[in-house]
Amino acid sequence: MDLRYSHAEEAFRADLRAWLEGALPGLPAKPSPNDWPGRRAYDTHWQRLLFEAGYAGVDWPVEGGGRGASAVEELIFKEELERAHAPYVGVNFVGLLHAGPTIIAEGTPEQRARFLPAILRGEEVWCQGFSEPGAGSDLASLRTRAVRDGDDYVVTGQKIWTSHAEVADYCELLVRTGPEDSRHKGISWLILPMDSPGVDIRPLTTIAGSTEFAELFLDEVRVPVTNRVGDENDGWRVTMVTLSFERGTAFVGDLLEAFELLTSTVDVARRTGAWDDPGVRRQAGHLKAGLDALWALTRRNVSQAARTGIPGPGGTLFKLAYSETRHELGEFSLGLLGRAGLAADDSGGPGGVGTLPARTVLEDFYRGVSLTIAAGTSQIQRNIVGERLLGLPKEPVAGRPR
Amino acid sequence: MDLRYSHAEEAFRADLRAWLEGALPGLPAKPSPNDWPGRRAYDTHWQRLLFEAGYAGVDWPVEGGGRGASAVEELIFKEELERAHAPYVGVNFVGLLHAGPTIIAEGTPEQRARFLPAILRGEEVWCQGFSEPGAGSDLASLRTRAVRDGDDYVVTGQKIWTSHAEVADYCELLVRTGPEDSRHKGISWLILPMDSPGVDIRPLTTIAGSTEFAELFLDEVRVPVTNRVGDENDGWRVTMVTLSFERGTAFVGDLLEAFELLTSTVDVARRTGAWDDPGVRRQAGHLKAGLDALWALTRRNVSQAARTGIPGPGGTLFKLAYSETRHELGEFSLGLLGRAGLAADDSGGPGGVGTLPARTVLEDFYRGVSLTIAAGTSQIQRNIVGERLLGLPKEPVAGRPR
Amino acid sequence: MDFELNESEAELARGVRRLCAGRYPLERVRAGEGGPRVVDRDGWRALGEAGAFSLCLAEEAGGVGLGLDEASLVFEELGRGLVPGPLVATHLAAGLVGGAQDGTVVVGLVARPPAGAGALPTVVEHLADLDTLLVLDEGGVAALDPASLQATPLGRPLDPLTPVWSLAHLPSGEPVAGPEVAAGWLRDGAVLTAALQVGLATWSTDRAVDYAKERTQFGRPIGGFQAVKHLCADMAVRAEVARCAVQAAAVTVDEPDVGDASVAAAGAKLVADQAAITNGRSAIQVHGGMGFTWEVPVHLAYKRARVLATQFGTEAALAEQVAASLVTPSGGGA
Amino acid sequence: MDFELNESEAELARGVRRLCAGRYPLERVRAGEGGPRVVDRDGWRALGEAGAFSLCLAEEAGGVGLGLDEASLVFEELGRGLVPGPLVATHLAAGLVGGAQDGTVVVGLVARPPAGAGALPTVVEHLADLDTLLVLDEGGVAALDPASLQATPLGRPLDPLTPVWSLAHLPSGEPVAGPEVAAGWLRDGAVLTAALQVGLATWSTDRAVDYAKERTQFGRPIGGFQAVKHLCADMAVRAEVARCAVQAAAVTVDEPDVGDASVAAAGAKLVADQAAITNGRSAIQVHGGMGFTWEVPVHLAYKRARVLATQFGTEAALAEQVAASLVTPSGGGA
Repeated sequence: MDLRYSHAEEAFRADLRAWLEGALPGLPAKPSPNDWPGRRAYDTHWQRLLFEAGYAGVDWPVEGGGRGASAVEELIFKEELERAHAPYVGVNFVGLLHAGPTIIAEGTPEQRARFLPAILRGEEVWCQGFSEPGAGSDLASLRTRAVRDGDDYVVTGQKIWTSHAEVADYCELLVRTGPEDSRHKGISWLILPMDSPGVDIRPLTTIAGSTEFAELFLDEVRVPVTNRVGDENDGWRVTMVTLSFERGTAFVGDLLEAFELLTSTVDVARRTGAWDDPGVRRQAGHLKAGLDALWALTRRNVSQAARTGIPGPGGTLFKLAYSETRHELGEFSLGLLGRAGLAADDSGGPGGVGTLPARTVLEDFYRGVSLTIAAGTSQIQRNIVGERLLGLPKEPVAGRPR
Repeated sequence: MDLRYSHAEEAFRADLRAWLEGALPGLPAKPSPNDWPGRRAYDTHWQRLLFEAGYAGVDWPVEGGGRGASAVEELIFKEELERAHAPYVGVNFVGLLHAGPTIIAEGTPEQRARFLPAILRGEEVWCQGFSEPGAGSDLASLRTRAVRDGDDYVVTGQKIWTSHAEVADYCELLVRTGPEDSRHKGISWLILPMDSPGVDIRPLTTIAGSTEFAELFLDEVRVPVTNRVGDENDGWRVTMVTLSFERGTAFVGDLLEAFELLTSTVDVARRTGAWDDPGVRRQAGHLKAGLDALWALTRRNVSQAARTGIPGPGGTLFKLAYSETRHELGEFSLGLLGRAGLAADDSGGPGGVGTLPARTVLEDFYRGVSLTIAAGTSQIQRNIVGERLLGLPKEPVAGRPR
Repeated sequence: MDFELNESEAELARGVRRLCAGRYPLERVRAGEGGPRVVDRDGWRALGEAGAFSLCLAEEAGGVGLGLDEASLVFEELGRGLVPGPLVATHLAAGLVGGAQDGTVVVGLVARPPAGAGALPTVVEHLADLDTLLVLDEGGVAALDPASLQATPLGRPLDPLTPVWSLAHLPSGEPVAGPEVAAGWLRDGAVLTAALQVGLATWSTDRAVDYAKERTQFGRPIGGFQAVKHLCADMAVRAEVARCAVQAAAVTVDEPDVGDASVAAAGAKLVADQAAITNGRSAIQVHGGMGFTWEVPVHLAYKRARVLATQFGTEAALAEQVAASLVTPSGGGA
Repeated sequence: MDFELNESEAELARGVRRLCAGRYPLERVRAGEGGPRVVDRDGWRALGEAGAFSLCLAEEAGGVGLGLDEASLVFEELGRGLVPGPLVATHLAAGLVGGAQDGTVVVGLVARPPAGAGALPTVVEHLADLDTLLVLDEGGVAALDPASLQATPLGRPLDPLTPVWSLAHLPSGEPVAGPEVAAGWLRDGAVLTAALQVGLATWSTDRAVDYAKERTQFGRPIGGFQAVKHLCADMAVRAEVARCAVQAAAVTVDEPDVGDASVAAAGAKLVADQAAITNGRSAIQVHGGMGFTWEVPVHLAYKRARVLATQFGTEAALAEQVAASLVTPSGGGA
């Protein structure tokens, strides 16, 4: 076990850090949170800068146009961007982390040539059409139908939790091409151009007041068969392949944000005098120890991925533990803010206790809620750990094959 | 809603308190914890005193020889005994709280005349033969078989968690008289004389080091058919009838002990200086508030039972909440004792911090563990609340009827 | 002793529940989301007519002359109806601020924060709706004209139905009551706020249970899975334990010989705050992704519970107060 | 960076696991329950021969010359084997007390409690097995002859494999090392004790999972019920997170340029203590009534975990230590 970075890794870090120092001051002002066209412009500009500097698709294989970096370099990349407060991947999330890697692995040469460069250059934005109102934890029960008609599929159905749909050019879409009860075995993976007739986008507001997500209503939308990635009815496997691109670094930025939130909460506690209370200090100590442990688990997961090239079960373990720690951190921060946490606007300012991180605390607090729900509730994650990692029996499923 | 006691209730309390003040000083010294013959002598002597003073079977109906007191008077009875540190019901537990009430409700006149007076007078001791090694949470799967042979049942099987078996005269025994897969519908309730040939008792040590329980091995034990209470194969209903005697007071003594433990823990904290720590004080405040809330729930449950004569769902709610509070109390006490909690013997004594309640804390700590397991694990209790109280669907059961 | 609702208490609770259903259906409540004003004056007067603010006021003073016992039942129903506005403050002000008791004026209340370099800012709820703002401190109660205050509205309030303002300066105001009234208000306000929390905790439980019965995944209702079922069971336990604690505290205020009312009030709020917050969180969890949408209302109870937890005693202060009772001769035991 | 076991590390762990299986089968370990002596001298020497006590001692001094990294792997296995005795103390004493390193003597350790009216008594583990008792305080390390002490055996020890004595008086002893060694021991002792806890947490998980697969209720293995399955899943998560924390702390001690080793050690023990205790408790719960019997061994891991949590820093002290790092420039972030 070695926690020291190699010379090559340190050199990668130093180069990146130097580039960030030069690139970040020239960025335009950040657009406001719910200004999606503004955010698209901002995020794609940043992606273009990364591309020009050779940092686009740092974790993509070289044959896909990426840098082909190791999992450790990817960790360093995310760490340095977060520490420098560089822009988040933003609207490029689905293209860079989901759709792109899927097309690299399963797309035709034509599909690769057509879609990958535009993602890397920040020219085209993707969204995800996986979840449905009736298919949350049980993704295999999805009902959006695609019926073959000549060289097209005719797609009708409804999707939910489609992020950045308003400003996306393409959507990675899971549809049912097999019989209604075909579960995992009748799903196909399509590339849906968002300007196709019959696509209707309705913004969805989250409990945090964000309009990042939308519902997608698809009414007899025609998608060329050539836009299918992988074989017909093989979309479930295609989707799973994408997951194998995860290198244990999915939550690096998030975790570093949590360290920052803890630090600023401790700062508030010192200013209000709450830090004189040993109970408060002990809570902070527990949180710091918990986050440090999760940082150690991240390094373990990244090291395993770097060795084997495939993700271990560590990601699921991480998410379960992290959700809990993040929840406790949210409670701690909100508790110390007291009534100053009754709104995201800062009620502090000069005089008294000074400025307060109310916005960060509240956003973080909603983030804590979403962590236990998004991408598989904690309940589903525990099933996965119990069944796949520990080998405990599955639940009997009433009435349906699994 | 009224929390004041009526004049009659206050008079009952005053009489009882006066009697206890007179009776308790004359009791012999308590026997050591695992001296079962000694404890039988001690507990039955106490029961005899209660009987002579008119306090035997205070909650039994008058027609069963009891005092026929209301649920509120029963609450007062348990409260006063606990406050006066009177002996616990001890080896008379099964006779007074389970077997006796069952015979009152379902026994023949002959069975009542034969068994009830001896229980009330402390002459005969009962134990319970319900649980089996293979039938814990799933009591209806019990396998001890009783085969009719003339006027006898011939009983073969194994029981576990039989308390005070070594010193018991009779055992309330659940046996399978129906076919193997008859579940709830093939069970009968028998009175087993413990001196019958073929009864083998093996003491079972708990994690607390107590030998209160035993395993019972039954090898072709003959039990007269006249010892059956209720109809053949109707034993499940007979058992359920007993439960309806519970008046919300089952945990009164236990809860008052928890208050006492909290008080003595706070006393330790004040002596060590830990009480100067606001975090410690807040924990104590939470525990006190939690116990007070459980005391309020107890009064609610007792009031409902007093009005309707039948227990509501409050008992299950109580046990779930109480298990959790008691667990936290155990952690709190053990934490404050620190290394003085490494043995039940008091390492304190004169000088330094003074005497320490290590024995109480450790016993309480094991008590906290048993609370989440005995008489239905917390998991099973949550099923009951979810299904019976909230009407949520039952789980599918694989392979067996329910 | 009979710690169960008597018939008139049960009827009172049913009556308020009907009133909330009629006057405060969820769509109407939600119409005010995000705006600076959330108090519906007609509804407020209807609450006043039903006695929600005058229940504990003596009959001679034009009130109903009942106790905190009955008021806690009413406030539990108001909590369950997600009724917005400064309900507790207006109730406490009845008899002291003209029009409070019959719901013709809306009265707010804020505790004066300690001054000093480390002091957190003064945040006031519902300012735009208020006719009078009362300020509570150890010395007593003072009245302020809300229109006279230099207040900054705070954007993106935690609870969209509890708009908030920050005050750079909180004037001393017109004294209207002394320290004894203030102490009584802290105690009664804690009980009534805790009653609102019990209502919220119950509402969250009901929503979660309904959804768990209706939503299917993997071919069966999610309420049949233990993970969901047990979340719901724990919610039911929390709500019921908190209900008993709050009602016992209310009765203790009315019958002071049965216990220490201030300690009972603080303990009840501690338990009820936690029940409402945890149940709110669990209700979102049971709803999965739908619980994370603004449209599904379960987040409202969670957010309201968080707001109420900052009023009439925070966790730290309440726990300290209860702990203090453990080291005085009167405080031990049940 | 490669935070995974390399081949020699993995082989070391496997070797110790084999040694424990051969020398310390559970029946043999349990034979000592409740007695005043639990150290099997042959087994102790076998551990010494395998390098369990001399791993971190320099080769010049007759040790193996490896780091805390390797030692933490060894101690995780010893924890998993429920091996009783003062393992950490004897390891730390290697090179300072003759015979410790090869397992021919048994060395105990106790932290000197602060004196004063409110001081808790001095409790010492394994006294009857000890050849030397070391006493640790801020000033350094001192040695005592166990036979010279006025000690009272304490009945019904929490862990039947950790007999304890109380000392009315703890003499000052013979100084054998200074404050720097003492500080290093506190740090390394925390890491190695935490490693034992990781072993216990893992053992508890394994026992629970095995039982959940084998025990049937309601016609199917209880591990198929979410309530049990999720208990087990949480156990696995806790054990793995704690393992990573402890191994990272061990590596940080060996490679001090990667972080603050003392903070990492304290944080790792905080996390590992909690994992071992909670997993111990959960393993009992999964076993239901059987878990409450003395015969089924799951209670042993729970009790041992509780004992270890009182050594090399309690929860309060460790949490304070980690918290202090949040207010110094070096402490923030990962």
